[in-house]
Amino acid sequence: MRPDLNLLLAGFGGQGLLFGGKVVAYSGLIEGREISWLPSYGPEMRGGTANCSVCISDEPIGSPLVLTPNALIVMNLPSLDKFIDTVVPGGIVIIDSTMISKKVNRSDVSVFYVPATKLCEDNDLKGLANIVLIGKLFKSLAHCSEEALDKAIIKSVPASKKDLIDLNRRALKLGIDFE
Amino acid sequence: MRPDLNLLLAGFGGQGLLFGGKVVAYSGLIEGREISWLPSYGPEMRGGTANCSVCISDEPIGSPLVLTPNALIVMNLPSLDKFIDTVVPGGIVIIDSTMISKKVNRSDVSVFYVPATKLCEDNDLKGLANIVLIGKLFKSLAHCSEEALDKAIIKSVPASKKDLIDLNRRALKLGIDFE
Amino acid sequence: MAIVFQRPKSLAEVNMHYCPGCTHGIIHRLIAETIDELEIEGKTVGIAPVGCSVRAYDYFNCDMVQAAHGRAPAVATGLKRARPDNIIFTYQGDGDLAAIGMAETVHAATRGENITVIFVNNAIYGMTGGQMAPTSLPGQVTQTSPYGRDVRAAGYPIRVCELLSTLDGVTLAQRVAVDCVKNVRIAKKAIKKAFENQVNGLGYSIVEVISSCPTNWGLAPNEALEWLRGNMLPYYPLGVYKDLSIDKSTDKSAEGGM
Amino acid sequence: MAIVFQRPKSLAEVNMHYCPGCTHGIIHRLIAETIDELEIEGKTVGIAPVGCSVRAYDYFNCDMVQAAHGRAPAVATGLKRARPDNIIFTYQGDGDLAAIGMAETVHAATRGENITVIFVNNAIYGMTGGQMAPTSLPGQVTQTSPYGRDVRAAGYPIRVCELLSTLDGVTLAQRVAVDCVKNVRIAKKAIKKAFENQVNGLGYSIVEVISSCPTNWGLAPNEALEWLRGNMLPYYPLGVYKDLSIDKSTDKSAEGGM
Amino acid sequence: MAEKVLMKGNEALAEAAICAGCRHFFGYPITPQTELAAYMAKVMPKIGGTYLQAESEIAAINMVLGASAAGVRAMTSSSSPGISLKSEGISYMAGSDLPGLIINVQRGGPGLGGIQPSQSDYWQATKATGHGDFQILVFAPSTIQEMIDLVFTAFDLGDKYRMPAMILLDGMLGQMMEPVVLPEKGKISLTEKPWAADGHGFKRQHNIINSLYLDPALLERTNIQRFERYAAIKETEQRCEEYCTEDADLVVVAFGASSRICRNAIVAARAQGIKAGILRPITLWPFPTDAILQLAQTAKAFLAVEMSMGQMVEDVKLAVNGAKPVRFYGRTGGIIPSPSEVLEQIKTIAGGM
Amino acid sequence: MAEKVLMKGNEALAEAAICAGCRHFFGYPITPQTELAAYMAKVMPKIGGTYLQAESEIAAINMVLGASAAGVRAMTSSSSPGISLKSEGISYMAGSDLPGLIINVQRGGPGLGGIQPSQSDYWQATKATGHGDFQILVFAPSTIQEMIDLVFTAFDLGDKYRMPAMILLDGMLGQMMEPVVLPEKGKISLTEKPWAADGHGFKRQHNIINSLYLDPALLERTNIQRFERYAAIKETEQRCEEYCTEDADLVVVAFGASSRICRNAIVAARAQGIKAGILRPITLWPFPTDAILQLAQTAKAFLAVEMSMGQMVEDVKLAVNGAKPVRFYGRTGGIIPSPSEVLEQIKTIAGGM
Amino acid sequence: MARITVDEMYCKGCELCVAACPKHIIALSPERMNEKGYHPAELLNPDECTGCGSCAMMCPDVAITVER
Amino acid sequence: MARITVDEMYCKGCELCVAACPKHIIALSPERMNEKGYHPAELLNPDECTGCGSCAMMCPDVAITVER
Ligand SMILES: Cc1ncc(C[n+]2csc(CCOP(=O)(O)OP(=O)(O)O)c2C)c(N)n1
Ligand SMILES: Cc1ncc(C[n+]2csc(CCOP(=O)(O)OP(=O)(O)O)c2C)c(N)n1
Ligand code: SF4
Ligand code: SF4
Ligand code: SF4
Ligand code: SF4
Repeated sequence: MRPDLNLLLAGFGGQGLLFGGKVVAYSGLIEGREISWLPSYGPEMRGGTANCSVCISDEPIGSPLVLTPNALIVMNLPSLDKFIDTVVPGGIVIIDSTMISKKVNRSDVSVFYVPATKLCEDNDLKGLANIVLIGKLFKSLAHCSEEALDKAIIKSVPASKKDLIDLNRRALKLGIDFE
Repeated sequence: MRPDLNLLLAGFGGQGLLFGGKVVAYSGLIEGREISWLPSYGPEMRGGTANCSVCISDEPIGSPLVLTPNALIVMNLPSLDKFIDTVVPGGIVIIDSTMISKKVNRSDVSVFYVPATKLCEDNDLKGLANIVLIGKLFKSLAHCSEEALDKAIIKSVPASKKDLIDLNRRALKLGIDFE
Repeated sequence: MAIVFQRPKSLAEVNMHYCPGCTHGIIHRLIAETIDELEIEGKTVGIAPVGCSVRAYDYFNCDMVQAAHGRAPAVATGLKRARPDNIIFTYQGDGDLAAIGMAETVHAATRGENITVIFVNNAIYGMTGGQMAPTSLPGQVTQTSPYGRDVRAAGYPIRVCELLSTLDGVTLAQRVAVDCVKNVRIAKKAIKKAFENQVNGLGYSIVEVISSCPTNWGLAPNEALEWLRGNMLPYYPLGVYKDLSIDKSTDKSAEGGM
Repeated sequence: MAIVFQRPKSLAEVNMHYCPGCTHGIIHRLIAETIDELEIEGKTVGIAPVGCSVRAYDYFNCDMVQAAHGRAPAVATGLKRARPDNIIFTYQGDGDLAAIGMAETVHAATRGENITVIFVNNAIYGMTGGQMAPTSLPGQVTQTSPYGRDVRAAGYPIRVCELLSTLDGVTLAQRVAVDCVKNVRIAKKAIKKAFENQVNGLGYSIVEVISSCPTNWGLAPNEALEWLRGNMLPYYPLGVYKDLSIDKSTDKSAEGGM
Repeated sequence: MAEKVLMKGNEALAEAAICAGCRHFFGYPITPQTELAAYMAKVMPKIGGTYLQAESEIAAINMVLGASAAGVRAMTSSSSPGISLKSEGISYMAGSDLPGLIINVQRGGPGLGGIQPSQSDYWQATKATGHGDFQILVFAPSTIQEMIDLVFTAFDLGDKYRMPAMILLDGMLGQMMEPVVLPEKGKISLTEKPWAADGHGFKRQHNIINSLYLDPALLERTNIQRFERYAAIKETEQRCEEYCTEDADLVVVAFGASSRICRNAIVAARAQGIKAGILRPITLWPFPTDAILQLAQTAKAFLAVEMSMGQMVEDVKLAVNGAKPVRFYGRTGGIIPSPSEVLEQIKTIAGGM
Repeated sequence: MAEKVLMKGNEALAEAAICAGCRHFFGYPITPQTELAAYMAKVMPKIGGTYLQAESEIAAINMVLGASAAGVRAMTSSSSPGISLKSEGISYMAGSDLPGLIINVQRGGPGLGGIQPSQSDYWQATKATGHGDFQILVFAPSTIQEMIDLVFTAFDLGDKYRMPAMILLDGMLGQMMEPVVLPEKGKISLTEKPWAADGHGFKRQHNIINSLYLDPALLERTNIQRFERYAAIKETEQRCEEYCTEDADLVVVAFGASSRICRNAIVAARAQGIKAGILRPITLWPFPTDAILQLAQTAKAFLAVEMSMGQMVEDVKLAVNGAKPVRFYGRTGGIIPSPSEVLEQIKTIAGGM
Repeated sequence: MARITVDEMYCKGCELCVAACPKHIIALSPERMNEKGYHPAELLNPDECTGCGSCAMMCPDVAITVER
Repeated sequence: MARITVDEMYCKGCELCVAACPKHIIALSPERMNEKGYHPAELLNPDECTGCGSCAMMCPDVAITVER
């Protein structure tokens, strides 16, 4: 049995966290696993917080709400402060360090600082920081095959925006390659 | 203990049955007895049927709905047909014989035929047939004192229509005197 | 001798429960005649409101649906969207259409729903025993305006045709009365046009019929018609408030029914 | 140097949750300025609607009541009847006022309730994520009119000022916009007049404010104002649709507030 | 003692409300409660009060909400379909902790139903007068005198606990006349309402009347606090009347109109030597669970009699909790059961005990 | 087998309804069900169906009533406050014997409440979706696949029994995505509706869709006949799913979102050697009373877990009828309980058994 | 030659036809009373009837048939 | 002499003031970012400010104080 993934993605609304979560969810589905995806947003249309729970498991998923993630992707400070203590010991935390300068002081989790927003700006991939961070997640956990991840991108991008697929692939690679 | 009165008044809407019932009810109230008055009408604003239940008793009144009257006052044929069989044996039935030509063939009840509408027309008391019939009721049952009945008339007529009191008194007398 | 006037086929052969002299009956007849003349009984569905005319479902020989108080336009919308080929009419009193049902009325109108609305304005709530209606006149005594409608406390009457005429979705808005032979004939024409518009897919048509309520006005039937003429007609001027049926029938594509 | 412009006192010192560039904030400010200038904060009670401005109760320093979707005019009526000396205003979006709340709106208006209604028309349902509103323009793409508002299926937009102007109870009906400095100044005047009317007991006043929703229109804030000018203003002409305040203030007895 | 006068239930309710200090009535006409509104329309203008005929039941309840938010005693009245329309507004009032009196003169349902008396809105009144977790106080008078008294209680407890109160009756009680003694006017003392939105006058922070809590934790806390109040009410405010229950083998449970009929049946049953009694809930919420549980120790069976297809019977069962059998007898659609029908039921059950 | 796709609950409901032959959707926007309407707005115009954004929830339900009266499959969706507004209309539909699908994606209440998931409209759905004596079918899916399946069931049974059906879910299920297999299109056979008001075409007597019965005896008869149908439904249509209940000492009863959480808790409890199981009602009305009564013979205690202050627990108690203790654990206001909280409850109760 | 027939089952004696008749030849029957208790309308002077149909046009209960 | 002050707590960087300023002397700060993650507006050229208040008139977040 492969290990469960209980992923929480958190940040501002508009940072593409829900889409990122969808890519991860599809990567699980493509490998025939049980998955769930659950968004949660504040009442603001813009500028509010948004987060997304993704579960991947070989067992049917009970609660789709990830309260104690074993992987956390954060893209703003309030979310880091809010969720950092919920990560289970041994879990991983991936931080967009362009958006968050603070450092985590927990030693029982692995923390990765990825300047995803900056990387995207530098590479003409504006708005794809979310995907960079997912690249990093994949790199750290290898929760699915690279092929599944690629298919997940294809599945997640709406049919009308096919041209975005390649941009997403490039962002993914930025994250995978980032040391 | 005085006997209970369970009176049902029935006829068309507009024949003053509810008012008549009110007079009877007040006559009981004035003598310190328990009383209830309950109207029931069909959905039509005009020309429908209307009936009214009045109970007078020395005990608290349970159901105010008179299903088995010991006194029935009827002013139209459909009501006579509908209710004649509900009168308890020994009860009395008072019929406006101007409105209803049919005769009752029950021998276990006392039936009085009073051409109340005609009497009123003849005596310039249009619209007071109801009260004539109540006069008859009083004459037959003596369910209250004559004084109480007079007070009941006074109580029942709205303050703004004081001049009606005497007309009602006259109608009452017509009923009392009718043989 | 030949019969030149008789009960229309689409009117059921039953005694209507309306009070003696209540003009609801005339309006029913005009609708039934229209249905007969347009030969649409088989595809007409009428909607009875809550009000004195609630039992209209027993009086027309077409299929009928009884709607909740004020919701006839919404029910009509559902019926029409489900069966665009059917002819749908609502029959509504002033309480129904202009008080509780105001939102549904305005919106069915602005949507240009391809339906026919017969609006019976008798300036009172008939069925519930004579309360003030949104169309009761200033000073009018009713059960709930016992000292006469005080516009400062109870507000002003609503002129429905004027109100709805401001909406782009409305094809026909006409006010008629059934107080005399002449007006009844005009009313018939208006009602017929309102149905024809629907048959032709021209959208929302409303005919407001100034009607009497002898019972709750406390008047004899003929006096009631007198009162109607003397009091209601000045406040609710008869006439065509909007009529796009000619424009629309020449340019069906732009506004046609759905 | 002296301060010539600053945050009005009646506006709470909190960050409003509106999206960047959403003109709800401007309208809030104009109301707060008016309350300050008329010195009525202590007796004003505002009513927040359901819509993006639902949290208006946190933004004004006067007493506030949060009403059910569309029912602000009814709540306002209750408040005003209970405390005629208080100054009651509602703040409502187009979904709130013109869709679900249409009946309450028309009736508060026809009653001539002595209240002030600030109607924010942004041609969309903001809070719920951009559905078609009763005021969405023909052809406008929204979440629930993804192919553009098809007037044949979804009906025509409602012009609220025009509609309400037909009602005798309305004292002031004016449409303004907050797309540029000049219009904001006009809007301020209108809003102030709408409050003054109430203070003077003149009855129902409504100011329709054409406003932007950059988020759900999918435009940058300044682009949104551009779109507003180019698309909304032609459909919703600015101006005074009805103003009886002068007539009424000279003849208070006839129409005075209750 | 003041003189007894004959009064219709609907009119007595109106007069009582006025005596209890209510000066704001908002309603929409519906049978069988029209006399109530008509009475208000007559009296309110004369005493400086407000009678306002709203454009709908929805508007009416929201006007009540507004007036109540402003701190005055306010009320509305309607009948079954109208109460459904008020349900969102009632939920808002509960969620905003606002008092206010709602009268439901029930008629037969569902839908347009009929205009004859019924008790088939029991569940709506006691479990779900709207969406969400909340309760309202529900009173079920059975005489016109009691109606008058309960109008006072409803206003007082509503103000005390800051929640809506309903008087649930039926067309029979609304339209019948009985002798009543009217309360003396001007003897009430109204609760202070420092929370009211009536203009802060710069004397306090501004008040907010609101039912929105975007933070679920806050909404939960608010709900829990409200339910603590409900728990206190359940402790202290259960009311019922018992008749011949001390030694009763069979306890009939019935409220309002049907309780009157059942009382007749009990008298008849006793006359025939059957040990029957009646417990009449006066508060439907809080339901008099404690008294029923108590009787469950001595009684052998219960019989719920309702003018519905069976709704309150579930609350009786919940109270009895399986200890004794609970039977049901009901009439619906506007039919009032007769004492003799109920007696038949009593005899059948007694026979099987 | 068809390919699995990821789909949001709200969208899956919409797609399922379309597959089930529904071409008439009438709604009014409200969170958290907006995706459903948006989906309909996108698809309906392309397949010749009707998506109509009504002016209000009231209009929407009455449009459903109209379309259903005309004989087509029609539906609406909303969330808690909107359902209150629909309650009069739902009562009319029930009273007129009309089918129609109502979706309630519940959020926290009362009043405006919040926009987070909740189950606090249980009573409203199962006891009093409006005034008068009536029931509607209520289904509570717990996965998105089940949502799809139950949409079909709801339409089919609604048509069969001529009554409204509700799918009661919550914001969590509405907005989450799970893999689903969509049903193949065009494989449905729709019930004949000879009663529909769709124009008699001179081929039959005219049809009347109506809920008014001025004669109480007739209204009573109609109600009784309807309740006979209800009784048949109670016999045959109760549905639930059990997990680990065979030997369970403690049976958790939970539906929808909370049942998923409870299932996690049961797994954890079993891992700790606690004999716990779960019964998940799929139909809330008819409530799976029979299955619960059955378990009451073997289980030592029950625990109802709800996202409310406690509503379904009463139905559990009524089913168990005092045979075993029934406990309650709930969160409200939009809070979803965590498996560990539920596990704590299970442990406490198991400890005391 | 013309004639009206009043169907007494429908007539409620409202007198709208009476007022509408330009020839003033309709009146309620002083004696006859129908099932519902109304005195139905009747044609007083059949010879004068022109069959104009005014009465029928105003009859709310559609009780009148006109022949000509 | 005139001056505007932008309260950065309120500013959401919407640029309505930027467009409203007749002197074109307001811009979003390219570097600074407030707590909510917005680049607040700032006065580029204080000397040119006439204190006309156009910016303040258009600021939806009432972030601007004008002195003159
Ligand atoms: C929701 C609801 N509210 C109120 C009523 C009671 N009611 C029945 S008819 C009616 C008004 C009737 O007036 P109108 O629409 O003017 O028709 P009319 O009877 O005058 O023809 C009312 C308020 C109801 N049945 N349902
Ligand atoms: C009874 C009810 N129906 C629907 C909703 C959901 N809802 C919240 S805000 C809103 C509409 C908002 O649009 P609008 O009134 O135009 O204001 P805006 O957000 O655009 O400022 C709706 C439908 C609700 N809360 N209550
Ligand atoms: S009450 Fe009035 S409207 Fe109703 S039937 Fe009688 S006269 Fe006509
Ligand atoms: S969604 Fe639109 S209306 Fe609402 S705050 Fe944002 S921009 Fe303003
Ligand atoms: S108008 Fe018709 S109902 Fe009236 S009296 Fe003449 S025939 Fe009879
Ligand atoms: S208008 Fe106001 S919120 Fe917008 S950028 Fe300028 S100062 Fe900031």
